[in-house]
Amino acid sequence: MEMLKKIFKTCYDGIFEGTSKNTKIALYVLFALSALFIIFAIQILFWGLGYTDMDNNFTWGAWIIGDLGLVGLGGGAFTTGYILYIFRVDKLRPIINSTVLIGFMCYLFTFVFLLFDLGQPLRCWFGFAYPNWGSGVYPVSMLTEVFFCLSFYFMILVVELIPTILEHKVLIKNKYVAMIAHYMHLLMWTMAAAGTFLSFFHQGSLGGGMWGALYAKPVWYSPTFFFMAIVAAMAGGTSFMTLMPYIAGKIMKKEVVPMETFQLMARISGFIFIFYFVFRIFDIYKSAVVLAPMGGREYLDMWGGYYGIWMLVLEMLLFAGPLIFLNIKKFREQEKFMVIGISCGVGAIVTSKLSVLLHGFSAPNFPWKGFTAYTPTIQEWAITLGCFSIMILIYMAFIKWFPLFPHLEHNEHDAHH
Amino acid sequence: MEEKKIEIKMKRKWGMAIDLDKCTGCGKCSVACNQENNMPIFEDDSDVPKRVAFLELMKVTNDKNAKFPDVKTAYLPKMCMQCEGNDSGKHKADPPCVSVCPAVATDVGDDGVVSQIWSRCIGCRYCQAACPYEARVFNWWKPEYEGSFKKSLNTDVSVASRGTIVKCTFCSHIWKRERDAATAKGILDINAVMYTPACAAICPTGAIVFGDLNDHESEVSKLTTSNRAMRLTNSIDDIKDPEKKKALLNKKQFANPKVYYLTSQSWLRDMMRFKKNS
Amino acid sequence: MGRSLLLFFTPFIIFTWIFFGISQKGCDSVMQADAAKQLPFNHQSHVEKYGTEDCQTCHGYEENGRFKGTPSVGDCTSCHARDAVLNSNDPLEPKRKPMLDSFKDTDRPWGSFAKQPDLVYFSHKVVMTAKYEDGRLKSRCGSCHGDKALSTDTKMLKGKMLMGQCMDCHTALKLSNKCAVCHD
Amino acid sequence: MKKIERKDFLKLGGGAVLGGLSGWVFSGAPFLGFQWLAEWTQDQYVPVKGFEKYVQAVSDSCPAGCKVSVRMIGERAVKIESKDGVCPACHNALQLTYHPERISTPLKRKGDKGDGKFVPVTWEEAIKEISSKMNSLITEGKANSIAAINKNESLNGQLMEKFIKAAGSNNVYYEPSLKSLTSSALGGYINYDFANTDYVLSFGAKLVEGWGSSADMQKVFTQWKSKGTKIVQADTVCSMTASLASEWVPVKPGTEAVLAFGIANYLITGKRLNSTGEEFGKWSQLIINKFPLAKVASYTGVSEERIKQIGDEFSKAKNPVAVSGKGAHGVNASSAEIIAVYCLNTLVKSRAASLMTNSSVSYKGEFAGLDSFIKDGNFSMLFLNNSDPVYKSVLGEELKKKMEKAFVVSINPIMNDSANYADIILPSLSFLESETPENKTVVSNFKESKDAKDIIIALSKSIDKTKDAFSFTNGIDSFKVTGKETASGAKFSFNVDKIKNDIDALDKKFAANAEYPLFMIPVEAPLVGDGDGLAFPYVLKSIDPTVFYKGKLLVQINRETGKKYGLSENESIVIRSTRGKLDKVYVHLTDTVAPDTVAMPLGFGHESYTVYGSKKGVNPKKIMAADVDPLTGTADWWSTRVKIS
Repeated sequence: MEMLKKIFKTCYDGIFEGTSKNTKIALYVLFALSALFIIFAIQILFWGLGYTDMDNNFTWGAWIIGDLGLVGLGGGAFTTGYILYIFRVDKLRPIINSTVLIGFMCYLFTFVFLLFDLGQPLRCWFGFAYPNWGSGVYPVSMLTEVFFCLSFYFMILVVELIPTILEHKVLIKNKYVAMIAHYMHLLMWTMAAAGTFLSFFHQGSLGGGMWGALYAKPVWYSPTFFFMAIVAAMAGGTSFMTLMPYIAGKIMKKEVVPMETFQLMARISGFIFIFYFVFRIFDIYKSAVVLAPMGGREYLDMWGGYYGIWMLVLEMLLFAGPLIFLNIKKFREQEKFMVIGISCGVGAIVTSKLSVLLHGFSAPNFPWKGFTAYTPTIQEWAITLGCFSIMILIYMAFIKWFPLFPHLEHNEHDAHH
Repeated sequence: MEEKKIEIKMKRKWGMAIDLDKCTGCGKCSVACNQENNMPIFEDDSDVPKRVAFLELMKVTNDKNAKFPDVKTAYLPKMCMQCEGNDSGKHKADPPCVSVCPAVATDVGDDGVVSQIWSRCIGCRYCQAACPYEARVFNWWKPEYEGSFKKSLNTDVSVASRGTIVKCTFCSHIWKRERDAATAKGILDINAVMYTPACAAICPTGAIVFGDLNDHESEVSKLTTSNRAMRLTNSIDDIKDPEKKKALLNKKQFANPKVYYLTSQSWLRDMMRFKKNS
Repeated sequence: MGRSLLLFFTPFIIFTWIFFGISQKGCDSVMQADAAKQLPFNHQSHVEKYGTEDCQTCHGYEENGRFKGTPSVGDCTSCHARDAVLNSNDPLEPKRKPMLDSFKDTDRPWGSFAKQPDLVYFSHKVVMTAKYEDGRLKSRCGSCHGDKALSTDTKMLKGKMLMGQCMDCHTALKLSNKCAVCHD
Repeated sequence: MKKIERKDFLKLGGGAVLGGLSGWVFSGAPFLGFQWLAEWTQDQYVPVKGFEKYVQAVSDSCPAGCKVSVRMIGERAVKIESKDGVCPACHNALQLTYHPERISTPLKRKGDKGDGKFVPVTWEEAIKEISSKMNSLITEGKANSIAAINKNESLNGQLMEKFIKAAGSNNVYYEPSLKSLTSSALGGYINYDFANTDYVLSFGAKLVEGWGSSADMQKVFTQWKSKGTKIVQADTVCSMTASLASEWVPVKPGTEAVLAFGIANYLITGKRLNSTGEEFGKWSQLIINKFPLAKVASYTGVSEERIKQIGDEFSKAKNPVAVSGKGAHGVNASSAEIIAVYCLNTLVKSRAASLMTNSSVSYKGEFAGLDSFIKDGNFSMLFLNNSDPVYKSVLGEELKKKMEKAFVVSINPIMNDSANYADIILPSLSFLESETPENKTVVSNFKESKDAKDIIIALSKSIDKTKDAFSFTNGIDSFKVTGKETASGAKFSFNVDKIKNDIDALDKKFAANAEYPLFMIPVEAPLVGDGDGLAFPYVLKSIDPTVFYKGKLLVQINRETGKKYGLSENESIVIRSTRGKLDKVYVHLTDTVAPDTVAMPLGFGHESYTVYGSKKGVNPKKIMAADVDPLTGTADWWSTRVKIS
């Protein structure tokens, strides 16, 4: 008992030592959410999905929204990595560790969400053991593709993350560790290249192709959705990768990443957003004019109920942020506009993912049926928010104990002298 | 001579025609289907979107567009439509649900029936999202059969576990049963064996007709080619110009279901399509 | 070096052998290799003495084509009559078997080795009557159950059937391997 | 030999561990274990296999006598199939047979009535208790205070009637059915020759939704379709029958009788047609004076031209028939309505409707019908033969109170609302378990339950006075004495004196009512019917979401009316009538019902009808108008005025 108390005390001190009151409250909330996650996770895994508000019409819910968002936004990792390691834009170096960590967590929790969404989590390996590959080179099922690409890319992210862990101030003292970390950094471009290659597939499939391939559902069917999702991930991902360290810096009241890196990231994001916007407009136009009528539906009729056309309008409004504030130098160089820009960018991507799912499932399949609604149950909320809070906790832990922001360490080191 | 008969090539393509002018909505098909396919039993089955039943007796009214007393009511028994899809050049013919399954748990049989093997199913529900007819159901809860209800379970249909998708397979286990019996009588030709699914067998007005669509003499073929026949929400059927239709079919896959609804009531025909701007 | 190898491999080999044995024993019991076989049966002597090569004599079919599986004691007593002689000089004459006395005619005191899972619809009749164009049977009992005719006991000859074995045969015979052929 | 060092131990240990591991892997155990894990998590129930056979059976519990073929696996019945059509009750018999809440032994009440606490007793004890009570009543000369309520006119009902009559009581009642209602009103039930008609005029009779002999009606319907028989349906809601009919005449709620008066009026005055019924003159004077076409049109909402057109078509058709009895499984109509509609048949000399009587079923008790018996009757002993009057009757609450004072015996396979108030419950069988002369039983009796026929015979043998009521001791022999159907000899009478008050009251019924502005009418969901189906889980599976959804019972209200009262879809409302209120009902706005009408699904709101049927929704009969009809002795379900809030 004494022993337990001691361990608890050590852990408690280790975590909460030297934190401000606000941070403490935030940490309590995050830990509470994580605890809820564990409780409800057990319920869902042992007693099934009946406790969710998903049903035979509204097949997927909060967790798939989480998946789409996480993968879409985690896409910033491969974009940043690619630009840094392949184009050798060294200005991005200060942000890469954070980017890789966020990417890693996004993918990790995508797996977690996917696992919860399976009715038979114990059979998850069937996706690898009996893939629906068909006879061609390319898999028949988009989900098969997601299974494989996601796993491979996740492994790459693990490899990319290892140097960050190895550079821990205790570990790096070991000469072998230092050597491994050094060479891994040097060889990271191969990983970045492979990661980008793989990312293209699963970003496309999970984010878009998966929905675009459902040819009998005019709400989703769109052959170009696959490619649009890749562009979306690049655009929104870079915004997200900028936003996260920025928020961290604000909370820590320290310059974790130099402003010029932020600026560059924002510029990249804004630039890709132009492409994404054009692509999205084209996609809406094509759906409305060609694809929906082909499936016997009127495009605007498919929008209705709780998740009506306002989602599309909101998405368009949010587009304005990155398009204007990130591309025009005058605005971008003002910090507040840059933040608005990247936040709107993230918002636009999240809204589009939400509308894919909520609007897609709520649209009736039969003419005499109305739009359906989806209200996640406590279990779904707890697991979704619990995962997010665990992500934040991991991020915080890395900030505290690992060299997530080399720039910060560098500065502190200078200050000492 | 005897050897000639042993023909392994499948000639059958099962299809169904449901005459809505004859359907009185009595619900016998639903009970028969539930009984035949060992549908799970729950104390309160009123959570309709989570209900596990292969055959849904859908009440259709035109009261969205019409006012009393110009309204009409019909019951529309809806099961899996056993879609075929079509060869669009880019993709070979496949039902909407089969191509999406990540674990090959669902497949089109040689007789055109879309099978679903629950023991292979991982429960991702992607096929449900893909199905335009809401024909696939998921075992949200563990299928329960309280007490002595277990005694009324059919041995030909296995009881699925929680967290898997199940669906109507046109009672194809009855076909296997009939094939068995035929073989015992010395009929080895698989194409000589006919069967009737539970819903069609119990229908008191003969509104549900089941048969072979490849056999042009069969009743179901005659019914499905009549001008009363319609397929639910499959809007491509409305395009009469063959050239245009062909072009469309080359552009995109369509569900192409094998269940036909027959009706002479124009309001019901309208209800089976998404009307423009309604 | 040699000493190291010796030190390593001696326990390695011993433990491989021990664990292999234990695990296999465990697997066998899980796979019902020791399924309750309350009555011994000599397949070989029955086939030789009475020329019942046809397995269907005991493992027959119901009227509707379903396979009966293991016979009932009634099938035994139809030859080994309950009131027959206990000993006779004629080796071909079926004798009374006292071990049958404790069973009713409807009892089936043998467990099944190769029980199909519930979701498999396997028809012995359909498989066993399928013929090639030249009239040869496509499959024999032995194809799946091993050469039971030569066995002297009720032990399983071939291991537990897995779906792959069914599919191999179907592929070789150019039969459909669609799921719904066997599964519901 | 070198000394064994620490490093060597590592080698030895490593070898052992790796060896064990490889041995384990090579034995195949991990793969088998994995498969076992997968199978274990699937955790599905495997039905017991057995030899498949088909067994033929004839139902002895439904009046139609459905013929079914039952698929058996070993000793288990797994499916009911039928080529000739089967009624919902017989179709559900499999679920009844294997119902987990079957009553397995005779039960004796323990605790207060309605508590639902029972203790098992033996058959001898149960019969002895009943017989001693009954014997003492008979010897005290109170035989007439023994009563019985039958579910229907099947053989069980006939035996029960004979038994009670033999005991010296006249109080045998039937749950209101088409036959019982028409018999009471017309002196015989109507045998319709639907196959040969060419014009069917139905007054709210939902012909294809379970009305009459439902299996036969489905057959008849297909014949009509193929022959092109004209079906004209007067109905307040757009029912399936209305939708499938050639013409639907939408009438205001409860005014079917008035429409019949109007048509009769037109046929008598306009077409100079005559009826042979007694008191026709008196009756025709009454309706001609009281119901001129203009008034009929304003009451029913059907235009005068339309009434005339229907009258013309009806009289000109070769073999027309007018059908009364509103509803589907639960039928209800006032005697005025039944007489008025039958009058139309006599006016056109319809060959398709003839009055019949059954030699074993009288439908005549001390009181006119079930509801009047509940209202005015007094009984000290009551037999419930598979019936559920507490649930089915509008006066169920009154019956409960009377049952609390009386000795009640219920013969039932499963619990129901009425059996909950019984002193003794005797478990009976589903038809699959009972033997008929043609067929053996399909499955063996459930535990200690017995055939209702045998129970009734055993009861009669145990009572001194009824010892000789039956000449046989075995239920199977009772088939020999099945009642014979014969054409009713008696001439039908309009009974004007008896129904005059009711006809006079119609004006008041349809007058604008400021306090209760709306009409509540009953509607039925497929398979649920009048509530019998609700105990069966596969019936629950087919209930449409517009009737019962996520535990909420929905009433259908016209959109315009909904707008008038500011109702929105799925909103919770309270329905009030003079008799009480129903809460926890929810609104479904649909134009399939007439304005100012609350279409309330029947069959829900059981109190104790197994776990599947109980406590789902509300029972509208609790607040239905309880004016008992003088001839049929039942309340009119269609004249309830309500308000909503």
